[in-house]
Amino acid sequence: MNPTAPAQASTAERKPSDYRSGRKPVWCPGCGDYGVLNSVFSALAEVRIDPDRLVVVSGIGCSSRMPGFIKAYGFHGAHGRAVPVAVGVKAANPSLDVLLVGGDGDAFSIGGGHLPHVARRNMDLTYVVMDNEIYGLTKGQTSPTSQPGTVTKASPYGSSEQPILPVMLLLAYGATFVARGYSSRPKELAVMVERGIRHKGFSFIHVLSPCLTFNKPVNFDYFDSKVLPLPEDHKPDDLFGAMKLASDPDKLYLGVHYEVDRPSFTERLYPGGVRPDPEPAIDTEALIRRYS
Amino acid sequence: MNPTAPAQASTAERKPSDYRSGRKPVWCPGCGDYGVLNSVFSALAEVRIDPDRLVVVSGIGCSSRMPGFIKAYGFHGAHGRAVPVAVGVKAANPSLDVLLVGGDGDAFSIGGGHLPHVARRNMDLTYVVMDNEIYGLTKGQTSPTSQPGTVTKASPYGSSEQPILPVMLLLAYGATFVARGYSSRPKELAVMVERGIRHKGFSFIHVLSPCLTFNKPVNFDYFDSKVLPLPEDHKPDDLFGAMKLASDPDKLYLGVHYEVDRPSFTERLYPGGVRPDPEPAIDTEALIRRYS
Amino acid sequence: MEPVREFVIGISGESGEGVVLAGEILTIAAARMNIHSSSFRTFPAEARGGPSVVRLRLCRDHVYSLGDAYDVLIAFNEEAYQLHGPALGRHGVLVVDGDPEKPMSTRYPELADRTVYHIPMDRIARKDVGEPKTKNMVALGATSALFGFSREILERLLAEKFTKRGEKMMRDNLNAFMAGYDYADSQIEKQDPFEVEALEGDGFFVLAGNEAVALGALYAGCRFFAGYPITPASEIMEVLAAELPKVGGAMVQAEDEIASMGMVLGGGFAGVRSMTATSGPGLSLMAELIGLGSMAEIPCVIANVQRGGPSTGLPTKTEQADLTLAIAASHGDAPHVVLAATTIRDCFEIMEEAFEIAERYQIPVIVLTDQALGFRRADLPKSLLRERTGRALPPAPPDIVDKARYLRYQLTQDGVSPRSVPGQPGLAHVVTGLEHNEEGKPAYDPKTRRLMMEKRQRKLEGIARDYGSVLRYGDPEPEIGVIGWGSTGGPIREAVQMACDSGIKAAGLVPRLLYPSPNHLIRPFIESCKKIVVIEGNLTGQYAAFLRSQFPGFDPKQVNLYDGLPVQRGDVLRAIQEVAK
Amino acid sequence: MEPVREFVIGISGESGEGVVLAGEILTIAAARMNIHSSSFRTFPAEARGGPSVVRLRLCRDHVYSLGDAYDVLIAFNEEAYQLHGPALGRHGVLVVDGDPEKPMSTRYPELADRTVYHIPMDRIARKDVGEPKTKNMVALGATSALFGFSREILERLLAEKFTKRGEKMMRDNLNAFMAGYDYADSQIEKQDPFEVEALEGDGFFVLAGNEAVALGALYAGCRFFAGYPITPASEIMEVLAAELPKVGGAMVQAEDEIASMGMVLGGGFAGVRSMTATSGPGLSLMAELIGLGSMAEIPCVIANVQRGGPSTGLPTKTEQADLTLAIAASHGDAPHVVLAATTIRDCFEIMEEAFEIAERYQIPVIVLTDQALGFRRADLPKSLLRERTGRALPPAPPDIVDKARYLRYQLTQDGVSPRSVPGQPGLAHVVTGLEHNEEGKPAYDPKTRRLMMEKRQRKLEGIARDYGSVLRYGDPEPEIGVIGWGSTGGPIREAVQMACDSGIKAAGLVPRLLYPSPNHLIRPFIESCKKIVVIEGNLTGQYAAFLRSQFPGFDPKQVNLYDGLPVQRGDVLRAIQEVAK
Ligand SMILES: Cc1ncc(C[n+]2csc(CCOP(=O)(O)OP(=O)(O)O)c2C)c(N)n1
Ligand SMILES: Cc1ncc(C[n+]2csc(CCOP(=O)(O)OP(=O)(O)O)c2C)c(N)n1
Ligand code: SF4
Ligand code: SF4
Ligand SMILES: [Mg+2]
Ligand SMILES: [Mg+2]
Repeated sequence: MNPTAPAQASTAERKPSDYRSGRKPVWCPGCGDYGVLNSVFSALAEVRIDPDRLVVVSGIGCSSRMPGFIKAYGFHGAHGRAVPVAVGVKAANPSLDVLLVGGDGDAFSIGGGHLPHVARRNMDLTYVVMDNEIYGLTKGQTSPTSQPGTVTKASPYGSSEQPILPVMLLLAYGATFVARGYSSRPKELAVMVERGIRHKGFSFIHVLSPCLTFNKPVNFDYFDSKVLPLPEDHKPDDLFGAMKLASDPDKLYLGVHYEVDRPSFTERLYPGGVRPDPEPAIDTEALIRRYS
Repeated sequence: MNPTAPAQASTAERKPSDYRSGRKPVWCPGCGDYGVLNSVFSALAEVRIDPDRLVVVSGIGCSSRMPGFIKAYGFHGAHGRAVPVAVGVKAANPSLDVLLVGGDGDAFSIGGGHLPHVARRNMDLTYVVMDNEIYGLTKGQTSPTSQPGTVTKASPYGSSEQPILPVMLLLAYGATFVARGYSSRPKELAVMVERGIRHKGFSFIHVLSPCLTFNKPVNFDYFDSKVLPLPEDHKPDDLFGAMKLASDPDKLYLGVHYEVDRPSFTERLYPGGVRPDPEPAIDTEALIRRYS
Repeated sequence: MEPVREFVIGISGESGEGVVLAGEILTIAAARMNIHSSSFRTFPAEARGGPSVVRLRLCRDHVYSLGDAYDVLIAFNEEAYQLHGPALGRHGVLVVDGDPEKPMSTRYPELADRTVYHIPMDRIARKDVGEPKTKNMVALGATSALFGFSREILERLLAEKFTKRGEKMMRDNLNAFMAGYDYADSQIEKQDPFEVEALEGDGFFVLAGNEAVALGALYAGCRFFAGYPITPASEIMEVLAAELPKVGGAMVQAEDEIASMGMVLGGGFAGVRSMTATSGPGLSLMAELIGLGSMAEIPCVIANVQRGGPSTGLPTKTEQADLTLAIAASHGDAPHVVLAATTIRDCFEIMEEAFEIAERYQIPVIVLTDQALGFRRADLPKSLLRERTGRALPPAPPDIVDKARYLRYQLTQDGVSPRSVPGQPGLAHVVTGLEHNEEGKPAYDPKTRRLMMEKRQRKLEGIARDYGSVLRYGDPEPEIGVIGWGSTGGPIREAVQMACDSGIKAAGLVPRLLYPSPNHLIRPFIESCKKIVVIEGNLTGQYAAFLRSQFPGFDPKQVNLYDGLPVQRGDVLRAIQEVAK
Repeated sequence: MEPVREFVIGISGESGEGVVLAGEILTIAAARMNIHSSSFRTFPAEARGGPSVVRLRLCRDHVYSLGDAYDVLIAFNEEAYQLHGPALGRHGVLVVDGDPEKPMSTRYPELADRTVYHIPMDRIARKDVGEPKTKNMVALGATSALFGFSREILERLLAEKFTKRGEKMMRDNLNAFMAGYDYADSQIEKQDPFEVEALEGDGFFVLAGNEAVALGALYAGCRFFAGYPITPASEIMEVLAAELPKVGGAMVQAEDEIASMGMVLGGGFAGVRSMTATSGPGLSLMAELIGLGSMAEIPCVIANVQRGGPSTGLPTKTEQADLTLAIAASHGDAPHVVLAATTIRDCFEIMEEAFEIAERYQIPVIVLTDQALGFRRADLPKSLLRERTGRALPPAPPDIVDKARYLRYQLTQDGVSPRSVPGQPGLAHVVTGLEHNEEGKPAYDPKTRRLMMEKRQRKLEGIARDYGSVLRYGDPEPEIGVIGWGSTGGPIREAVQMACDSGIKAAGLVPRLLYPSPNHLIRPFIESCKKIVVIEGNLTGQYAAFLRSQFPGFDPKQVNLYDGLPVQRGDVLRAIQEVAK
């Protein structure tokens, strides 16, 4: 997102626990999202984000309840609309830091139409998607990342659709920072989120975060058997290399797959990336001339 | 789309003009969409599609007026919703042939959220997108394919957003047939549409089709200077090769970029890809048992 | 002591403790004993845990509501009693996990004059069965013994239920059931009058409202469903996902509700009876395409299972607050139909009407139910299914001699034009959401516009006339009339009866067709009552406002409930008594 | 012959012929001459060509409608006369491209007793100017000469207009103008009374309704706009796209209307006055998120420029049929506000109210206009802008001593809770579309639910009280009352005056706040009239139905127009006369 606050405001040291809202998460015991929340706390502390200038935006889903657990301004919105809300917050007031969180259904199914556009705009946002390959909150239906053959009440004969590849999609959309983390590797994940936050423009972090209640086969063991580190020789600006790595559904590489520098939305929109202060006055006479 | 009609119904020879509805297109003189319409006529005739079993579905836009000009069943629907309507037609009655047509705004902006899913489902549809890099019908605003710097009334200082790459996106979505044509190469385009129609599952054809009224810089000369044939050695099943070719915004390769075989939606849904006839009766006693 | 055959059981505990399963089994057992029932489970809003309760009302005749207080409360632990005890009737019985040596009444003075049976459920499960998770079966066993459920039927049911879950699971649960049964049978001295009795018959089957909607659609000939998961409507999709492929139909889980609605329009256009199901937020998203269906005249059915709104609101609770939106759905004047199911049986039957109206009038039909109906279970006679084939004939091509002169949007007296579907030779046409002429060609001239607007609107007259059904209960010459809709229908029916029994001349009216409004049926009722109450589960009185707009001068008393709980017959009765004062 | 200073000019031709440009220039020329005007252009629905017409009504005082028949019709060709001739008044004048030697009256008997001026527009453009495309300037020149427009002002205007289009373009157009002027001046003998006269003043500026909405928003402090193109609303976005960056604001062209609305919620939450603009289909798509704004209590403004519905309907024509949806928008009971602008000036001023209500009551505000307003141009005094700074103070942090006890959704008497915005220290909070307690934490218990529903709803009382403005015209003790809303306001104002002038005791009422309904202001009017007509540009009488739901017993006569054309003062007058009979 390219945080603005540290530059402008306090650079006081912060602890992860400074970002705890005090509300107890409503997730099931063992849910992957706990780990993600902790990584987010660590990353925020590491970057020393000012909680009063931070806005955490989400949609609807188990994972989307996260803003309630973070001490910051929060917007728990509508299913699939986290991205537009976050775009609005940031475009209207670029001096806020905006973190987006949510689930795979929220991000890739009902909200999937917003992704190409937030990426190509290179909006100064960080998006952490907790992928459990299922709709958790609605008690288990397939999501766009569910494996073929997934049996749910709504797919009693096993789903037959090919899952999307989130990292591949974001690469194709022109996102300037694409990473994959895993909720059971919280330290690694925290570093990724931190890098995403520091990245200028749009950063996307695909996080493997199992739902033990409604997607039992896709549990920690399952992910453990599929994750592996990015090849040592992979360069973060190698788009096609990253795409190749993203295309294998059986190998879930962890790390920052792609990172490049491109002007961000607020940079292009506002000179210097900040809203002018004081605000320029309306040139009333010019307007009158235009219409008379 | 993998046409069902010829197999089942008449294989009578057909002329392109057999598919003319008799309604005069409402497009501006010189609009690229005329060429596309002619190519569609030729392709339909070549495949000998039965017009009575063909459904042409579109959204809203200049290009989306096309169903009115084709002699077939047609559904000129709502902006951005051509894909879901077509999916519904085909899923409900797989013995129909369904052709999707529309513009870049319709397909990639408001309708962009449907694309990953129709592609990954490998729905038996052919989608012809007429890309003029602009919103024609609403008198010229930028679309997701507009070049950076495009000046319109809604982007008076020049648009600053990076355009999407349609071919790249569809490849990333797992589409099984991806091609690019050009409205001023109608014969070549006709062959592509024909191949798309014969292809089993989802076929996507990105067509360069200029709007001379509201996007004057992106005219035939402009496209002429950017198009080139696919490299001779490009193999249609080479995904990463196709992605590389799709990634250069300045080289618009024409031809079938990608084609692979994967079970189609109706194949997976209905044994043999057709609805059983006669329809199996409801097993009432089994239902009663289930609920008592 | 004269046995009481009709009573309400509550089963309560933590949601992990198998409350729901115990309730379901008891419900089916009752159905097999030919006992009518109405049951309901509430469950927590978050995925993980929280308190859970099943309410089961048992009767000798079919009932239309969940009744009032609990007569019998089964509490899996003391907390459950604390939570649900207040809903236990004056003469109610408590069955609770606990040690008879440490009676609850010493801690809860209100239990002093009530019957309390202590069953060491947890201990039996843990010690005797050796599987703490079978506590619910211990409770089930004790409950069966105490209140007259057939041990044989229950054992058979458990065997069926657990057969697929493996040997040990089956054995443990059966053992637990029997241990609970035996304990109650041998250790407890029955002191209450509540006892069911098996009746003659071939048993009922039991459906929740959502299941009834799904099966109703299936038997109405629906062969295509597209939907997106949402509480409390997902079960409709889930049932049809299982059933449609068996009859050559298809279900698609769409990427969102707009896509669902688009797919349903596609299916309807293709000539296949098609539907979607959703709840409030999804209905909001579908508004635009419902208007397209109206304009392009495409048959389609949308079941909307209302939950607490607005926005995400109370996703696991009930409300009747989507009516205004359902009627308004879509910008512009877009004629379409709104039906509301009043009972579980009606959830089934109304789907037949919905599809018939949709097909005959080529129009979108919204069917409103709500969480209170969707999750409530009731017994249904097996004949309901057996007397239907569930086949819908594919639409016949219109009878047109000169196909060249076929006009898809022909102006007709009843507004219904001839309609062909793809595949029918020589009758191809293009539908459009643009205003169009009779042929379907876009046309913007004022005259065509006027004629087409009127044509589409005219359909509503025929629908109100042919499908305008209202339910009427109570006194033929009422002093007090109660009007309600949807899930309030059952409580109104029973409350009106209770009011009449108590000497109040009361009557109830529950229209099933809400829009277009069957005013010819509503007006006589309004005119026949001295005072009228409109009761509904929303804040702003949506149906009352609608009725006022229909009947100048109509100014009813409004009773509105909007706390997430279903309108109960007690609420209705209180409203009647209030007005009667 | 006494000169007639107030009259209506029609300029008509093919859309490629520059009709619109000629009309615009004439309108600005009038404004510079201190002549009031009201003008309107219709254009074809398809991108390419078709007939086009501009109507320009000129007056000595500000006018509120487009008047009735044309007094002067400029026809760029004979077809244009055929199309628009029927709208030419009994004593109207025709100016037509053609040869005086072949007079039109020989072919069109209805012209026999009318004044016809033949101007060889095409020939002059082709032969004398050498550029056929300047035909419109020839016509403009002739028109100026014939009806008293200042040659000097027009020449200056043309110079300004064409300065950026290159030397040749400028020369050709000026030459054409002068050639037309000179031809009429020298060859035509004026036989009609229509003639404008420059007045004193510093001139007006001229806005179309869409421009007025955009500038109104700008001066109301709007600094963030997100939108998606749609006819006839796109101009609002286009104006703000140019203006917002100049004042440090931002505009985003979103990927669709749902995204626009989401962005606006984000902007509103961030503390920046934010809006979107759309038309029917977009409003339908926004319904869900409007409910979120209501539930999460986020200020935001949605301008909806109505067009013919439903679905894609009549995208380039007008209607007033989105009212029901605007009021219903969103499932559930989701309090929000609906305003309707009545005139061009009101399009500007109402935006100030909209943003003020949105901010003060933390609520979504929908502003309804329509194509008839959005594309109509009228003169406005320059003081309208000059007396405003156009700055909005950023929201001040709530005055809270103990920040730890800050409750974002505190229960208050007026329903308005303290609100902080991101960046304000120590006041962080989380908003949610789930039902929540005072702190903002999700809560589903019945009591919290009831209190929160009532809190949000209470805001409507304050809004109806503080912002309940209605316009009232005509006789203080009327026999006949006319009620309308939105763009019908101007025609009602003028028609009521005409009726009064003709001796009918008529009055008009035009509420600007439609929802919540300012019943305390409407009731006295209803009660004061013997008979009431509600006239609106839709089929089903949406506002009439709403008013009936508000006032039991209210049963007005309804007049509904739904042919895509704006309600005209003649329509209103006829309705009054009808009722007066
Ligand atoms: C418009 C709308 N449609 C559907 C829903 C129901 N719904 C809530 S969350 C959800 C999916 C959640 O899945 P995901 O985003 O993967 O989050 P998870 O619960 O798995 O963390 C759905 C379908 C809704 N709230 N709103
Ligand atoms: C919901 C909705 N939003 C906006 C519009 C207005 N609209 C109609 S067509 C169009 C874009 C057309 O662009 P494209 O799809 O590229 O088609 P083209 O006209 O360029 O062929 C828009 C924004 C609409 N009809 N419906
Ligand atoms: S249901 Fe799944 S995703 Fe939701 S809280 Fe439980 S484990 Fe996590
Ligand atoms: S506006 Fe553009 S896209 Fe539309 S018909 Fe004209 S040339 Fe074609
Ligand atoms: Mg998920
Ligand atoms: Mg386009």
